[in-house]
Amino acid sequence: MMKYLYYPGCSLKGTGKAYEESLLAVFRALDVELREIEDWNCCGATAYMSVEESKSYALASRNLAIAERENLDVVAPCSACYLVLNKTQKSLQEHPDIRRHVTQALKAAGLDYKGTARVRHPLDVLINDVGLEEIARRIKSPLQGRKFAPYYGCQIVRPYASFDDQYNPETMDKIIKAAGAECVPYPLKTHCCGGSLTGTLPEIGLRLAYIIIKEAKKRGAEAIVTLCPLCQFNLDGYQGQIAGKYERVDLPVLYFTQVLGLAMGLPAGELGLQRGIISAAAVLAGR
Amino acid sequence: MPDKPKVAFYWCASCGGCEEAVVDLAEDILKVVEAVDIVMWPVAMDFKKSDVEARPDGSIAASFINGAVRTSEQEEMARLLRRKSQIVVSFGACANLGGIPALANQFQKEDILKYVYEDCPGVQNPDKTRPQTETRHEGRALSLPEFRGMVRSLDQVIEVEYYLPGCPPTPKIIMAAVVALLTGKLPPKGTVLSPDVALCEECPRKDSKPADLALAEFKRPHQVLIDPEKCLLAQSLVCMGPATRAGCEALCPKGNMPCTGCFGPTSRVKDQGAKFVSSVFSNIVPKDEAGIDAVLDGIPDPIGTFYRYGLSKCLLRRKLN
Amino acid sequence: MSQHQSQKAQSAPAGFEPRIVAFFCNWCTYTAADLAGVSRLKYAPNVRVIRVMCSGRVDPQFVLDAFARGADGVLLGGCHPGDCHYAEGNYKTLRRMRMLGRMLRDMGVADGRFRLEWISGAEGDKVKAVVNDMTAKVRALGPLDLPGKFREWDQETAELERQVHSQDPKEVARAR
Amino acid sequence: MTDIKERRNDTDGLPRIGFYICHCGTNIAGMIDVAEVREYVAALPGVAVSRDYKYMCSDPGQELIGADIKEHKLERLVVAACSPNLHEETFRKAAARAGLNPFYFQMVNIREHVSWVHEDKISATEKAKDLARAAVYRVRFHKPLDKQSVPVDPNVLVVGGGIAGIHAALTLANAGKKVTLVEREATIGGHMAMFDKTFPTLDCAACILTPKMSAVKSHPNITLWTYSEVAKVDGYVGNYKVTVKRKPRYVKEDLCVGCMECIEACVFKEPKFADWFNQGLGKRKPVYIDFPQATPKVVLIDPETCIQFKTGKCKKSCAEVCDRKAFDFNQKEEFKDIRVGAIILATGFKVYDAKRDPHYGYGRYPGVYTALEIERLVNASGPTSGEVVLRDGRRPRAVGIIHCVGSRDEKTNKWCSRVCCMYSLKLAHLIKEHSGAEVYNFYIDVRAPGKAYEEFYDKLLSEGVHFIRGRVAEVTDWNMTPEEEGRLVLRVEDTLAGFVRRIPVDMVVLATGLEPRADAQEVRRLFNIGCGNEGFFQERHPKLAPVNTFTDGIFIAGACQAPKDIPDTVAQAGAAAAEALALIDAGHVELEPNTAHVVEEECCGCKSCVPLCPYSAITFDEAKKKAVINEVLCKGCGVCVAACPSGSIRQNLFEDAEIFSEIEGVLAK
Repeated sequence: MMKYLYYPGCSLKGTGKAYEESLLAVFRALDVELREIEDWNCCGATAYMSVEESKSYALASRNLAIAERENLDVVAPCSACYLVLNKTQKSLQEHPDIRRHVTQALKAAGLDYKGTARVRHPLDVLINDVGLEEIARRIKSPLQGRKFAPYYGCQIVRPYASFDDQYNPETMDKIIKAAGAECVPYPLKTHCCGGSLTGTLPEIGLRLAYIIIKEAKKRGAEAIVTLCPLCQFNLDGYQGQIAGKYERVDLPVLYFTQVLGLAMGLPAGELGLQRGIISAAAVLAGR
Repeated sequence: MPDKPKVAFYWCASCGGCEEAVVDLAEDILKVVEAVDIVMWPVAMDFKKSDVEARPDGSIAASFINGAVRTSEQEEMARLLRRKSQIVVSFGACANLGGIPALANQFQKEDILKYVYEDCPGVQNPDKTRPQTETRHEGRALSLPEFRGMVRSLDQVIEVEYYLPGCPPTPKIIMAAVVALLTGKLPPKGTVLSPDVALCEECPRKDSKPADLALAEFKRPHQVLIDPEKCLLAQSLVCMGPATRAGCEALCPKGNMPCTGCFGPTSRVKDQGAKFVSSVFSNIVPKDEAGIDAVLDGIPDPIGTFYRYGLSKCLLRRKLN
Repeated sequence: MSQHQSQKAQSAPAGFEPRIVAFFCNWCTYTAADLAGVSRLKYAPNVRVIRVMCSGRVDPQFVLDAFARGADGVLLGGCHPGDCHYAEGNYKTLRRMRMLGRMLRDMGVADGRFRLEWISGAEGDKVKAVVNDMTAKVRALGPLDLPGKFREWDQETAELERQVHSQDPKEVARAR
Repeated sequence: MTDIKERRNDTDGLPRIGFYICHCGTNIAGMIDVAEVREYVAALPGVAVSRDYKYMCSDPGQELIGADIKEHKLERLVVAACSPNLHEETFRKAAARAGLNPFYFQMVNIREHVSWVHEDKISATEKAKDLARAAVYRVRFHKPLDKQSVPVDPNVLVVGGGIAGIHAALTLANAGKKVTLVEREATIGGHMAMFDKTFPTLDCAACILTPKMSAVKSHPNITLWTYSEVAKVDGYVGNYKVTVKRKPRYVKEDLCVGCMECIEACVFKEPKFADWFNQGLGKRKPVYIDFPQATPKVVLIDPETCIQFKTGKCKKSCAEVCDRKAFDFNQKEEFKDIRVGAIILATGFKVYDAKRDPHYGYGRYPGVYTALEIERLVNASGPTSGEVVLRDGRRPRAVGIIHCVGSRDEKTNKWCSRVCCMYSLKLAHLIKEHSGAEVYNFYIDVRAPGKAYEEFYDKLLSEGVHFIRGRVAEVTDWNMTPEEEGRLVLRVEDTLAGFVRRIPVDMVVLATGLEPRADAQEVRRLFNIGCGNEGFFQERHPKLAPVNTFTDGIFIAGACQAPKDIPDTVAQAGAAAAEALALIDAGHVELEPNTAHVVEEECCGCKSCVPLCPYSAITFDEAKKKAVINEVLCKGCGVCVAACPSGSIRQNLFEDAEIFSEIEGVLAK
């Protein structure tokens, strides 16, 4: 049985609860063990990184140092966590002064960072460790005729693109296709969802989110499928305001793990499908 | 009848094998004894240091001195014989190159003494007593030679005219040297009395050496079932033959063991170990550092391997610290 | 760390300037050193370059001999892997010098004293960087001074040499 | 000057050395105390004369040396001056003129390696002394040597049949030299044959190229081998032995007259397979010819698509219709050996693969083309007979040309490909002319440094072609306005206007850059030359030896050396031909004497050296059981010398004794 350490980060315990539920359900059903890292803390995320870089590294590396005690890869489903943890590893490897600083900080907590743990995205694990063949074998009720827009967001491919193409990522497309559904040709895969601008500069943020949703809908997608809890929240949560400013769009925004779970025949309730602000009922209809 | 030439034999830091080699001359030894007067040979005859001291300087035709030089006593005897002899022949690998004793040059004197008198398993020495050069006992003074900081080849202590290589030199080259001395047909001073070409020349396995060795690993003799016909290097064994002077007629390869280099380098080479490394390692298979290192790992003790007999003559002379 | 450094600094006498012997291949590293000159790059004056056609001409004996004759460091410069003017000479260098590196370590020659660098004919700035870096590191290691060590080691035999040579044979004979 | 010693016993029986230190104006004397070095060296053993002079390389400087050699019976010469790469030869000749063997000389580099790179006079002077002493110690061991002179084979091999190779071959052939021109494809012509017009004059590429192609074919001094590749190169300057692989065309070249009736007769009624020459925009049959003016005009069969090769069951109507009986389905590849004195490499470039920039959508959006595809589209003999139409037959209303695709880009290729700006202008003009479309150029900056190039740019501006300065972020098909509907949109920051724009177009042209050929590394190893960091062949000197390589007798021309346009390529090809001629017409070459040799009586026959030689100069004499070095093949690297475990190989000028004494000298204090 494949085993990984699981670093949820804050999103998967909060706004991204559906992501956690569906991820854990799918991995369980695939006989892949995800064990939550004990006593994990905030990854530092982008906000902290832009305020105080060195503390941010120390924060992130604490998680890695704890994870290193076990000789397992770390799965970080949230794009922000995934990016920050990877960036931390890279910086610690390349910059001895940062490493020194972090080592000192960790020492105070009785920890030591060696740089041995690999930080992986669940997509990477599904495609490269589990394999599409195995996934296909587990599909019980393929989502025949369903059309989705695969939306990756920025942090999974920028600045590093460790397991997929930077401009035209395709790993999630493959999962969606394995689930029996269709991917609409979608050139906005890695465009900005509006990010935190929806909060700070709503005019720009909303417009960006609107473009993403409108184009998906125009291309015949019944839902946007994403892998990032921040994108999901942005695209799902602001459709009311978008309706006020532009037009009604009403497009569900799902996690790829929910789509895969459905195709694997897992019950919708276990996949958190009831949690979306825009109802996924249309997608579930006829199942 | 004129006096027969006087000859001395002496041993310094050595195993006694060189003495055996002289005895190994078998019947020929009688011819030698007939032709010369032996005036010193601690292993076989009862002469004293004072007997040698009493001889006029330069009165001994030739002294054959084997063994490396580790102690003040060996130094003193070497110098004494030098003074009394017209010709000094450095006899055997230890005298020529430092030999096996010189492997101790990888350690500091203090470390050696500490190990031997304190740390070595089986040693019971709670007072940490060490031998002293001067001891007074019941009013009498006893002295022991000084243990020097390093092992030296004979020519690092005294001037030497000729070298007889080998561990030990073979009867054939000893006899040839004796004949040359007796007949006065002597090569230039400083010559090693053995062919100035590498061992492969006389090795029966020579033809089986492939042009391109391209070694991807090294093995030690106990790790392989050695093919008795095939070039030993081609069997991934470290055979020092190509970097070692000929003259032994490939005794070890004939005995199914790789050459370990006891005859020392040819006259063109200053440092046998370095030269061997330059040769064999230029052509190992990997090109990347990790791959190269993996091959090198097959030789866990490079100094002991490439300087088995020659550490005193390594250009660095000893481990520095 | 700082303690370690101060120990090193203590072992190096004040004003110590290391002498480093370099073997540069004609086609890449020697040319790069020429280029550094033409570009008027300034670097430490501690390196003395010996020109060889290929780094593959450098016999490990040369490295040992340079140390034995008083070099505090030895630097080898060759073409980058794959760019050797003689196709593969630098790979041969790399292989034998990696073994030599292990032997030097075993013989107590500190790591930074022997260095192999790939410097192409276009990398005058790398000559500067490498020379400066190596000079600083060897300076911190202090003098190697093997000729001095050889003299020091041989002092222990000097006294005895005088004694044996001063023995008058006549006196010796009388004593008997 | 100081301290002239008149007799050999003044120099302790050592060879009498003359030492000269050059001021090089103030280049050396400004940083090194030359008088101090002179005095210091004068006192070294063996030194009979020690002088300094303002410019040693000047005629009076050389004459000074010559006079001293004669007057003071000097036996060795040491000059401390600039790099030996500059003036070693000068002083060797000065020595030779005075009757001293030129190799009794050693040069000390105190300019490039000392005065120019150091700032402290005292330590610079000390370093100069150390280096001078090393040379003095070393030169004692020098031996008199002769340069070996070998005859040069007058024939030349030209590799690559693009415009560079064609021009070089014709130049040499016109000078009366026998040339073999080897081309990998089935026809010569290279990339230039694919172009429609050439910038800035807009003359038709075919009109100026095809006469040269047929001149190659008909020239009595040129042997043209197309569909062939160099497989092996042995030998050395003036005497190369080259093995050429000739791939089977399945048509006998000497019998085919190029009537092309076989193509007509092929069982495939319609052309079905993507053709290479038209960048896959056109189709061909399994039996085909690349283009009407292909040279030689000989058809060939592609076994990958031919039914006979795939099933063995074709009625072979092609062969039936051929009254010359030129078809031979059993043709095999052949290897031919030729001997040449010089080789010109003109292997050209590879067009950047636009798929490496996925944000430009090449391969994803049918409306995105590479520039080379457009060359074929605007060409009258191309797949659309010169009509600028999209893949679906529509005529584009607007066309965007993106500059610097795969050039000047940190992520792909950092270099400027030099031709893309100009060909983009040319294509803009041609597209506008052929289709009347609005044309937008998206550029970083327009580089037009050539004769009449800037004027051409001006002309385009006046023609109403749009220029938007900015790097295009993406080519996409999501749209925001009805105007954009169903079209491609280029998103770009217009850095002159200062805002982000969306420009809808119907056709996008990617101005792809020039790259080294995919097999440039293998080719350079084959010919033992170097590549720069970016992978183009390395010239010996960027300014003074731009067509020479570090391997004597091998020259480079055209875009294999770096991206360049046709005029520069032709100029370089002519230069390479002239260099080859200079080599050949000299009749012989002198080889550097720094070769290695095995001392037979010292060699034990261990063969350690044999595999180390990259030039197979070392062989094993099975009768004598000794290694032997062919000194003509030896290039003098010294790898075997360092590796001979019994020290039985010597290298002239780099003997162990010479290097050990140099080490001793540099460290003796």
